[in-house]
Amino acid sequence: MLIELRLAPFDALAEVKNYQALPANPGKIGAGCIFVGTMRDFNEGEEVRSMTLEHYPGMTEKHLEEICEQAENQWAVHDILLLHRTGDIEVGEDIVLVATWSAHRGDAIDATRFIIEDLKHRAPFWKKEAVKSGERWVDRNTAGYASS
Amino acid sequence: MLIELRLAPFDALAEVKNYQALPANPGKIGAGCIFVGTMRDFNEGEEVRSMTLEHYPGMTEKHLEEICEQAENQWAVHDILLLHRTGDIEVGEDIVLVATWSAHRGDAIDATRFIIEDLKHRAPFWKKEAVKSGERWVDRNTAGYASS
Amino acid sequence: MLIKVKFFARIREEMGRAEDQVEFRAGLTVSDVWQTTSGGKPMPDSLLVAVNMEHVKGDPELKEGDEVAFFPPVTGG
Amino acid sequence: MLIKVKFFARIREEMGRAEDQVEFRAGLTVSDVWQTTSGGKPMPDSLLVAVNMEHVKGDPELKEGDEVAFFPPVTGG
Repeated sequence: MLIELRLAPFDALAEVKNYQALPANPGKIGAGCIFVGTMRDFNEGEEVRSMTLEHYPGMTEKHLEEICEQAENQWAVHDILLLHRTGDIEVGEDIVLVATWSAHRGDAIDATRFIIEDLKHRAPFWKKEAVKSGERWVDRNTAGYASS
Repeated sequence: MLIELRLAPFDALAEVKNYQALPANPGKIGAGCIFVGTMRDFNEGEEVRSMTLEHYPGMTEKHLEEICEQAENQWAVHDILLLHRTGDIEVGEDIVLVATWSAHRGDAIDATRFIIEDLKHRAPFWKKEAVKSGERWVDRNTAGYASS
Repeated sequence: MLIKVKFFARIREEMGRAEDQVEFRAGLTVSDVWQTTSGGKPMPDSLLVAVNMEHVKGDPELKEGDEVAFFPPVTGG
Repeated sequence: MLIKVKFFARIREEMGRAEDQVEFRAGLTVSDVWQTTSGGKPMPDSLLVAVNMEHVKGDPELKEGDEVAFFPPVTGG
């Protein structure tokens, strides 16, 4: 298991590839589920140019570790990789990576979904967006789905 | 959208990376959900050495296209990549890759899950495993979860 | 006109061939085709059927030129 | 002994500082700390509170040396 906050941009797929080079249980893994959250150029109907992501050093890491431990207790996952950006983020850059590996698809998909949902709702991160009119704090997480 | 059957081994992450190089909606994508199914060295409690995957040329492709169209109708996905191996497969090789991209996490996760579940239950593929005692057809898909 | 018949996986091995043909006649159904090509074997409970590459249930009538496929439960992904 | 206080994001900007300290006394609660450090501002409805880096609800009493953090709803991921 690896959990890291990253101040510098990262390439989510390359991180997964590097991490997978030494699988915890070679041959035992039948399913991997990877979620990548990426910086969009719009939010709440407005164009966004860039973003700064603040966190609570100490608590953020602790919270992410707790989320992953909960996922490990609840599903038969062999391994977890969780990376999250902090600091200044440009459009198109990866913000968060959650990857889990298991023998069976349901465990991996559920665990990945659980981690990203808990992280979105409870992990101490705060986004400040640069929009045309200046800067604004994001007051609430966007819904999980496109509004229909 | 790209849907392909592959007789040769493929590297799921490299395929996603290549495909992403030309995103359908740059800046509009906030979430990607990638599922990778990999050949295990065990199934139904027995050691498996390799596997042959048979399909129904014509119907298999048609079925996969229909699954992806259904997913596009049901969720706000911007793009889908679906690859599936056929033929002889060794332990550790990727069997199936499902990747979807959307503005919001729920659409991507749900669409990916829908596609892999429908594929597992309805797409015309049949596995024959090489085990110690010889060869055996897999009679049913393994459950989605590790048995507890 | 003929009905084209295909077998896959375990069914293909049991039938000893991947393809067959059956003479079309009005009212011919999926189970008629199975009877003819299998030489009267009972249809396995778990047998799946596709007509023109679409899953079908029950015992539908066929049209001239249809392609019927018999196969066991799918196990991909 | 002191209680260490931290503010994040919009709350940090509104308070004009990232950290503060409050003198501990028996029975001191989270809302007491907010009153003291904010100069009597009402607590925002959406305000979240952590004590020693754990989310808390209600208005728990504090112990010597506790760290209290005030922040708006989280928006990561």
